[in-house]
Amino acid sequence: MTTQDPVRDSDAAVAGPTAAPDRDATVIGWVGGVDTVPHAGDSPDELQPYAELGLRDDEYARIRQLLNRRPTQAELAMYSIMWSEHCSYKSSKVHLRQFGEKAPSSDRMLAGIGENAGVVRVSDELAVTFKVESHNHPSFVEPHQGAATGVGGIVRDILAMGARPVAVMDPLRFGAADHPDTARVLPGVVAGIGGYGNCLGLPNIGGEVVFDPCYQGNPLVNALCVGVLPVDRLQNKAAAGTGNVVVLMGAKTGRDGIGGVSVLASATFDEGSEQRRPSVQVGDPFIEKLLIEACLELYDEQLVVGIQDLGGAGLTCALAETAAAAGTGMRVWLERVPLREPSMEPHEILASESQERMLLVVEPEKLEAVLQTAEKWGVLATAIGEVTAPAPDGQPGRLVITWRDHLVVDVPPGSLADDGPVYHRPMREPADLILLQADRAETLPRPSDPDSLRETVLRMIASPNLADKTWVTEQYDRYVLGNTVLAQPEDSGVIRIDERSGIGIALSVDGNGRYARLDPYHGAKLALAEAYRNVAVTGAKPIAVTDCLNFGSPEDPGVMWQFAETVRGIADGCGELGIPVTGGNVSFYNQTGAAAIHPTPVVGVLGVLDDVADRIPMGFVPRDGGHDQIYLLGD
Amino acid sequence: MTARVGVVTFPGSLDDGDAARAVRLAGAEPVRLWHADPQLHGVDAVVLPGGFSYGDYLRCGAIARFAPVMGTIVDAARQGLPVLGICNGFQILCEAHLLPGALTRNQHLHFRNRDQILRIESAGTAWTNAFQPGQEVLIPVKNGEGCYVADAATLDQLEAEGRVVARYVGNPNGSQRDIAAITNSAGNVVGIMPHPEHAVEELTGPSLDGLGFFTSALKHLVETPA
Amino acid sequence: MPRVVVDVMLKPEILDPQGQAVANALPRLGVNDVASVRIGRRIEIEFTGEPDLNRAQEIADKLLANPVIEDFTVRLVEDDETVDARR
Amino acid sequence: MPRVVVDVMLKPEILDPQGQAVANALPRLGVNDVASVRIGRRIEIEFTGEPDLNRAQEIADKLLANPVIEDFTVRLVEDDETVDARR
Ligand SMILES: Nc1ncnc2c1ncn2[C@@H]1O[C@H](COP(=O)(O)OP(=O)(O)O)[C@@H](O)[C@H]1O
Repeated sequence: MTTQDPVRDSDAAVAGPTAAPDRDATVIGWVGGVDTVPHAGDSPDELQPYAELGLRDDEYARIRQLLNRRPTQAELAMYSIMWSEHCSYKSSKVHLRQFGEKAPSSDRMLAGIGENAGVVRVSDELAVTFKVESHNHPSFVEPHQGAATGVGGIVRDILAMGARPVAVMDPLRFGAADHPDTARVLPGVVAGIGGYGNCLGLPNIGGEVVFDPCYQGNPLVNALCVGVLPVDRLQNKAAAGTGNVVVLMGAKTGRDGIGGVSVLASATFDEGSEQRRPSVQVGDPFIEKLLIEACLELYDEQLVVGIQDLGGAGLTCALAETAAAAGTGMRVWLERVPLREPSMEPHEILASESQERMLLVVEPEKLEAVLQTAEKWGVLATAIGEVTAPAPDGQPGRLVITWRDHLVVDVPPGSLADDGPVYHRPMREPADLILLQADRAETLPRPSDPDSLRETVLRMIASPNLADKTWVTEQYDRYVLGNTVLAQPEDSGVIRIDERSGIGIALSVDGNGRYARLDPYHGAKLALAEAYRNVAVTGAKPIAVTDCLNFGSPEDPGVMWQFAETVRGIADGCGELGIPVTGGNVSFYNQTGAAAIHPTPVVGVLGVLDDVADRIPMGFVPRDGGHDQIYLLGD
Repeated sequence: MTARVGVVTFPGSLDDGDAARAVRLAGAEPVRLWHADPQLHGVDAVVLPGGFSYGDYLRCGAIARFAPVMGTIVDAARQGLPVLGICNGFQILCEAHLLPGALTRNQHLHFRNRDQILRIESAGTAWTNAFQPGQEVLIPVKNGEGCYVADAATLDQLEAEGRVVARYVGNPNGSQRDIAAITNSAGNVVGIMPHPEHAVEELTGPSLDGLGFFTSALKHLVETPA
Repeated sequence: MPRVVVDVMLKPEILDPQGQAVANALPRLGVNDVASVRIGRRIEIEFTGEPDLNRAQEIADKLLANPVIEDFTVRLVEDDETVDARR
Repeated sequence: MPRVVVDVMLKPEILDPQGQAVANALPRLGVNDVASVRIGRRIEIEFTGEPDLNRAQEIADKLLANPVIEDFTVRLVEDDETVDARR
């Protein structure tokens, strides 16, 4: 197993060993005993398992200071989630700022970093949103479901911006091709990505399959989704408007991926405590498809004020972020959340990572229409709360959550969403780097006669990293939606996004962990340049960048240095090329014991074709029996 | 008057928009039909599109068969309404017993998407009269459960009655007797596993061969007295 | 509360590629004494009230099994015989 | 010859989209008294010689069930209890 942040992995759900769940958890046991705000006030000395939840001493102290009391169990769960590396970007924040600072100004950008996904304008009427995200650790634990829910998650990010998702891509990294565990992980991951994407009706237009022993215990499953929206349909997540209704739409909430917070149950209620173990999230692409159609209908009929997907941090994140974004407060009745398992406790409901859910903010007079649309598409929609006023002094409102009349949460939403810890982690160039760099390719023996040249060529084309990827790509639907112009094995995926005008977009994702290991700054720039070239050679004009930064533990100064260099490289490269980073994702703790993966920035570049019929495929097409000249550009 | 061809959307239909586009490119007017609405709104023919109706969780097409619109379609098909089931639509037609046999998990157990050569075996149906018997066409195939099976007697009967509409040239999934498409005995209901609606535009398909299926229906409608 | 279990298996004459794949993988695990493996579905139905075998039979017939390729059985199972209870 | 039957079901806390889809479809068939449907796999193993429960247990553990999300039981079943015999 991988060594992880004890509780929260950088990309969400941590699954644990098999366990006997208690199906019929004795409700009587805890209803009376549920940890409330008044009780927390009365019992300041109660011991809380904050360390097991991944919070440091000083972080816990800060929570107590913020609240002027100890947090309730539910609050503690929420802070531990929101202040995790995954949600708070506490180690990466200080570096990622460069993306904004060094970015060329772009009048195309309608939404940037900080939103669910970046949005760029491609014509007067149309905009495109795209983002790449990781689902690495869950895909190691349960390859099929881990990868499937990775696709599901990024699709909801795109949906939340107001866009119809129109294509996906999947940059993948596995351990050695001939390692027995790769035979478990790779087919599962590919079946999961295919199963989810195919069932959603999203063409897969490209990706990567790379093998390297450094990914043996830490395969990388990154997923990219791109969506299209009319410029005036852009949505945002702010829960604006006092009195508006907070609606949860989509699947029921179960104990999916509550991994981390399950310690709360065992720590407090040892009675009959077969521990509720973490459980794997299972995706239901059919529900997600219905969710997409329902949301698009809601947007078109202008029925929602704000919308946010439920991702890794579930309801906690969606409630905190929507309220914080608007500066409002929010009042939530937690028992209204439809549950798959009735015995769930408040902190479990708040932490659950059940898939295929969205949070909507709706004006009261439009609630009925929203519920009807949901019903038409056969998805659940439930009013679970309302937006409350900011404080009279103009200060933000509070997030107040009750559970069967017990007050279980009362916190400032911003303290969860925005005021998490920020670290300037120590950085140091890895000690072995000099040696690695000294071992130069120039010193390798060169094939010097026809036989050894032949042998080298054969060895190269037989290498898994250069071999044909059809076994993977044939499992993906590339035709659905009828707009795929170029896909595997082309350099970029190209799709038509508007049948009338013929506007198209090109997308490529690239990364090279071996380059980045040798020199993270230039390795990152090379990944960016490769994706940029791949887009440009189709005839498209590159306009925006997304990136997924896959690294080892940020607590390792060597890894942190690699990370900082990588970010600097991408930011500088974007500055030089004149295109902005519009969004992305950081995945830390991809590490087995002390051994981190190669630093692996995966960079996606988006380009526009004003007329997609002008795209240039990679095959040479002899025209009219003529003999075209072949030129090599560059050195 | 242009023919009106209905395209049904079930929850989980995915290629409904593509089927509608293909109908339009073939020169007819696509009419979107909704699974929960039993009315056919006066359409002259119906396409059941590809996708994963109801998630296709139990067996592909097993749940869609019970949609209100299907009751009407089954009755109309028995009266001669041209019906084309593509992929999931084919599966639904089998589950609804408008076509014999069943579509099962691909023998290699994988979803497979590739450009596939088919040989048209019967040009006598409402959906293939634009082709010549023996003609080879190139059309994408994409499915996880496209392996056609039926008992030997049924297969023999299909062969004897000329109801095998198309066969794979290079079987992608283990289908018995390389069957890619079949028809009912009247020739108005056709189920096909590959996707003609994905081969209707130079820009996006491997060929334009798919158009023939849709123009066939128009020709059939013109030639068949109402 | 007892449940109704519907077991659905492919008819013997229908090829079962999944079962075959498992059977083929067994020798690699050192298992050489398995003659055949067949994989079907097990469906557990819980009723709101008393379990209703006839009703279950009807559901199985209409929806859960495809008579062209599958056979099924319907039976009542006490709670302690179900999979969860055995853990 | 008796066979070994391995029943594999999703753990109760794991989402079962299949079962849910079927449960949601039932009212359309006029069935309103079903509380829940869970769908798993039934695997029938025939041995060349005497059925071997321990061996079957091992196969189930390694190959048939995914311990991260599934539970299983292994049992011996007489021939007349199997699905085909009931036809
Ligand atoms: N996991 C994947 N998903 C989808 N497409 C992929 C995947 N892996 C590779 N491809 C596609 O296969 C083609 C060949 O990939 P690759 O061998 O990596 O080519 P290159 O080295 O030119 O990027 C490309 O079109 C790429 O997008």
